[in-house]
Amino acid sequence: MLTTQILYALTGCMIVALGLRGALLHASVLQRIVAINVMGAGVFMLLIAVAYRGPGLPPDPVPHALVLTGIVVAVSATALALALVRRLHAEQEDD
Amino acid sequence: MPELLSLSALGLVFALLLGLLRVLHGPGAGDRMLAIQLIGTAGVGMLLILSVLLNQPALLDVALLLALLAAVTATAFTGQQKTHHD
Amino acid sequence: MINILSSILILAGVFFYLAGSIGLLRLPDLYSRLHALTKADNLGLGLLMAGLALHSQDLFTMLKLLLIWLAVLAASATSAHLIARQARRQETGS
Amino acid sequence: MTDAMIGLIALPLAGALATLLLPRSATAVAIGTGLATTVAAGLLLSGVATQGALHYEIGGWSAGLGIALRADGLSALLLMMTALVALAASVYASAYFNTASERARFWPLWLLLWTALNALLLSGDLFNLYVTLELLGLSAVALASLSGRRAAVAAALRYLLVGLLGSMMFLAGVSLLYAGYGTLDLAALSHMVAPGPSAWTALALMTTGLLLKTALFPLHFWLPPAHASAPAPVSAVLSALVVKAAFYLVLRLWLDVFATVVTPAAANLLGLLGAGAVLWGSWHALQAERLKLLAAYSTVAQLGYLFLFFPLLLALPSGPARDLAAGGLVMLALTHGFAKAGLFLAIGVIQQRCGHDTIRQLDGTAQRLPATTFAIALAGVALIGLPPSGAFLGKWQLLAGAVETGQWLWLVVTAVGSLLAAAYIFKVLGHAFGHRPYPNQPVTVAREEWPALLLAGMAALVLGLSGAPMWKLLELGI
Amino acid sequence: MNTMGLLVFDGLLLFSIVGLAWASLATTDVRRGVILFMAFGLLLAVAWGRLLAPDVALAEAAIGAGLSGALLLAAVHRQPRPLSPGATHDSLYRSAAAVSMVVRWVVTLLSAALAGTLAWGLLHAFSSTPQDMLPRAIAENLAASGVSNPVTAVLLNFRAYDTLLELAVLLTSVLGIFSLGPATPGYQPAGPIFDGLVRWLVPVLILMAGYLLWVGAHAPGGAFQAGATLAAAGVVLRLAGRARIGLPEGFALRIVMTAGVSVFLLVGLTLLLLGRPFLGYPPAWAGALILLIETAAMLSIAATLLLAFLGGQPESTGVKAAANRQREEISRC
Repeated sequence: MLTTQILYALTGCMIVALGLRGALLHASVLQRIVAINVMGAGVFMLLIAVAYRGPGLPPDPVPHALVLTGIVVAVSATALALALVRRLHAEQEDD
Repeated sequence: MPELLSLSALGLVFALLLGLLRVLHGPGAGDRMLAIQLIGTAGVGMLLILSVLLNQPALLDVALLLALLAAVTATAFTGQQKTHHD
Repeated sequence: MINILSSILILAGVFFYLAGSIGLLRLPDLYSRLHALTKADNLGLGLLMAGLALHSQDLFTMLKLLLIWLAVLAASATSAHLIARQARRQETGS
Repeated sequence: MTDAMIGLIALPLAGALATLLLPRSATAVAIGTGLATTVAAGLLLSGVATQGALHYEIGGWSAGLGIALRADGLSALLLMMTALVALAASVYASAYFNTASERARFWPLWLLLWTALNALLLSGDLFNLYVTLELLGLSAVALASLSGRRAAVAAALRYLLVGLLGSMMFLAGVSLLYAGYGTLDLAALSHMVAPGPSAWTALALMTTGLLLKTALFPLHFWLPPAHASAPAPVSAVLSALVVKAAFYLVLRLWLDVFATVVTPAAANLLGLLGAGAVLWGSWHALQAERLKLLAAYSTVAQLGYLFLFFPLLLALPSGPARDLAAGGLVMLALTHGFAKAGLFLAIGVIQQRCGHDTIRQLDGTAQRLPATTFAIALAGVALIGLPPSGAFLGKWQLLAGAVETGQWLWLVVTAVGSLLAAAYIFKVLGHAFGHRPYPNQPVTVAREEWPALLLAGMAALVLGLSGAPMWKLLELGI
Repeated sequence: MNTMGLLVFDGLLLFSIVGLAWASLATTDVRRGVILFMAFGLLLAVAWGRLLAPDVALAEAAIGAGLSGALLLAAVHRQPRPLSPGATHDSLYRSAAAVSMVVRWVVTLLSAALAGTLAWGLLHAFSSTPQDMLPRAIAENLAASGVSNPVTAVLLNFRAYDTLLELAVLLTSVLGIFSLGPATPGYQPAGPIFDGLVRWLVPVLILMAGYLLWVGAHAPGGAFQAGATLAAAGVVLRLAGRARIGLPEGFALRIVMTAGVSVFLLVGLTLLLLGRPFLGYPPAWAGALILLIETAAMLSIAATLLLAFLGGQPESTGVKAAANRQREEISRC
């Protein structure tokens, strides 16, 4: 077992939990969106820790590719969510 | 040399931690953005050191991109949005 | 010789980083923090880079390091200015 | 035959691009794409029927290194249902959206949703499934908010956030499996997965994420507002297909990939949640004052029935009895898909022709829109589970399995749920019949009424009579 | 000393990262939360570099620390009323603001339980011998993939299908954004100092994008990082209040938006017609085909990310009229 890998993987778990808690408890939609992004970052940290093979060894490229895809998907979802929030506020102002 | 480099990386993390205190305390958004600038330059410095320490030349590109994007976020912070009807 | 020189430069760089962040923490208002920080971390990064450039002894790496330093220098100067102006605007606004 | 698998993904995707680039002929392009995709689904179904389960390695890289597409009886049947429902809803949508700008916005997203459904049902790779789930979620949210009304946008936003939370949990489970077994290929994993902390945790995370997406009680809170405020063709597909795609994944994971890991206790928990969904959803459907909300709550209930099968399937020893129960499950899922899509389309017709969908004010709808009212009645037959609908066969197998394994609770739940379903369907029909004379022409608006009628007829009449060949196909599946 | 030093470095870096994640979610001031989230992204880029994942670090620097932050900050600026600390004006979730202490504790415990179980599963997974068949298979087939950077080989060859669908996800998101209304009004023209920044930053970002695209074949980089960098250039122009930010209009815009998916799909289907598997590049052509796909993908990614920042279709006169019509339709219903 690699200490570095475990250290980062456990931190990833903590970040996932922090994000989940924020996403469930926050009152503001924007904060919920931030929380879901934090949760995603935690999962990405898990994946990259899984890829790590130790100093000087080439890491597994597959999780890196998965995280790259995940980052782009996350930013797409965030952008759509923010557009929905904007539309909602615009409707509120019209009322 | 590796010892010196990891020691320097530690020094930068300490600088970063001090900057974090300012981020948390604020009090204004300006103070926070300023502290983010510090975290940015500290991050750039760490990446440079890690690039030599871990023998990863590509981290120099990451450092460059981080430096450039730090400027973008600073402008995002200060940009003045037009109101709907002007 | 080169090794010693580069070590000294790197350590000096880290020292300025630390000095800058202590300034950020201890100085009383935004503007003095701003001045302390921009000077300290630009200098810190510059020294660090000079040390690493000496260490690498590779021309392409040195050029890239120089480019990064210039980018940080220009970006932090401008953004510090923008932040200061924004802060001033908010003060007068409120 | 494997080309049909590529066609099922490439055709709607290419169609989405074409409708985006040629907005003026978007409707024609989209209907053409829909027909071609349906043909591809038919080819795949006949291919699976004759040759057994198929698989295709994209890029020629062996599964594991690359991504494999897989189709067995279960996925081929669901792909066929997807194609028929989506095609009927497409024909309906071509009449439903009446401005050019609405159509230009609708068709590309619609075809992207179809792409996502097909890609999900064909995927044989865990991470690829995550990407298809996100494509499905984002396109569904974009379509649900299409009207731009406040209620729709608010519901879509909640739908998106819940969906993202679900995807993140799913992805966390995927990471865990990759850490433990070093592969993402479902077929390889099903041989490697063994009971233990990492498999349990991964299954729990992925299942929770998917249950959020399939809206199983008590994680259903986002569904009724989202499905009730979307445009009618979108509601139809959301209720009939999108939630079922997530359900399909739960089924695939529990009975296929993690078959050695799941325990009867865990399956009982799913069954209990399913029972909660049946009772809670049916009760609220009965209370609903608007037709669309009634249909949405009924979806919550109908999904509950599907989860009642899990404890049975785990308790039955593998053999003909278990195969029949699995067949009943698929039959119920298919019937609900057709019936609910037909119901939502019929409600759409009423909403557009009468200007509202309030149940109390339906007075005389049967006389003004006889074909549509008949479609609602047919869909109702399937939702209640009366013979000769497919749902009757499905529920019959559910009851048979419950008797065989002595799990009497599910029997009671099914009976109560069916009674409540009968109550809410007859409530609607009772309000729909007025006292005026019937017109000479039963179908008044062809392009809008026929799709609903055909889908509901499929659920109530055709599926129930096609049990035998379907059972045969499923033996190739689970 | 060296490993020990790195271990302490890891610990402190992770402490800062968790601290920032916690702080960004603990505040009720949205603006503050977003700023802290940006700092979080910055440090993640350092962490990815530390774990020898420079490809991901590049993407995180461009997207996580850069574009996501810009998107969120713009959304905060747009909020109808300034959010005073402690108060929420969000009627949608007002009920959530009143969640009782009990709910708070239950959710906290649930989240902690999740972290615990996840960690439990992971530790078990790590304790078995690492499964290295996939990295080995990649190393064996790298020569036939057309590129020498293994991450690019996975993204654009071995798992190219994922990437195709991912581009479809981006397209879907922008189409959804388009259907929700017109673009945001834009920004005030920049003052002289900001303008000076724009004058050198934009060309440098464009050069950087080209460099990342080119270098991606054999070193960390590629279409995503390049596309995000290019989008950042457009974001800077937009923030500086420029009227032209490098986006085409009308049909040309739709071509650019769809270029990534279209080229990808065309290449895949052409190969199918030539008797090869879908997306099965012939090894001799793989390098060139990947570069072609990556170039198209970069343009699409840049355009879609920039459009996401705009929050809608850019306003040409025709679109503006259509948008107005759309608003009327909605108010009529």
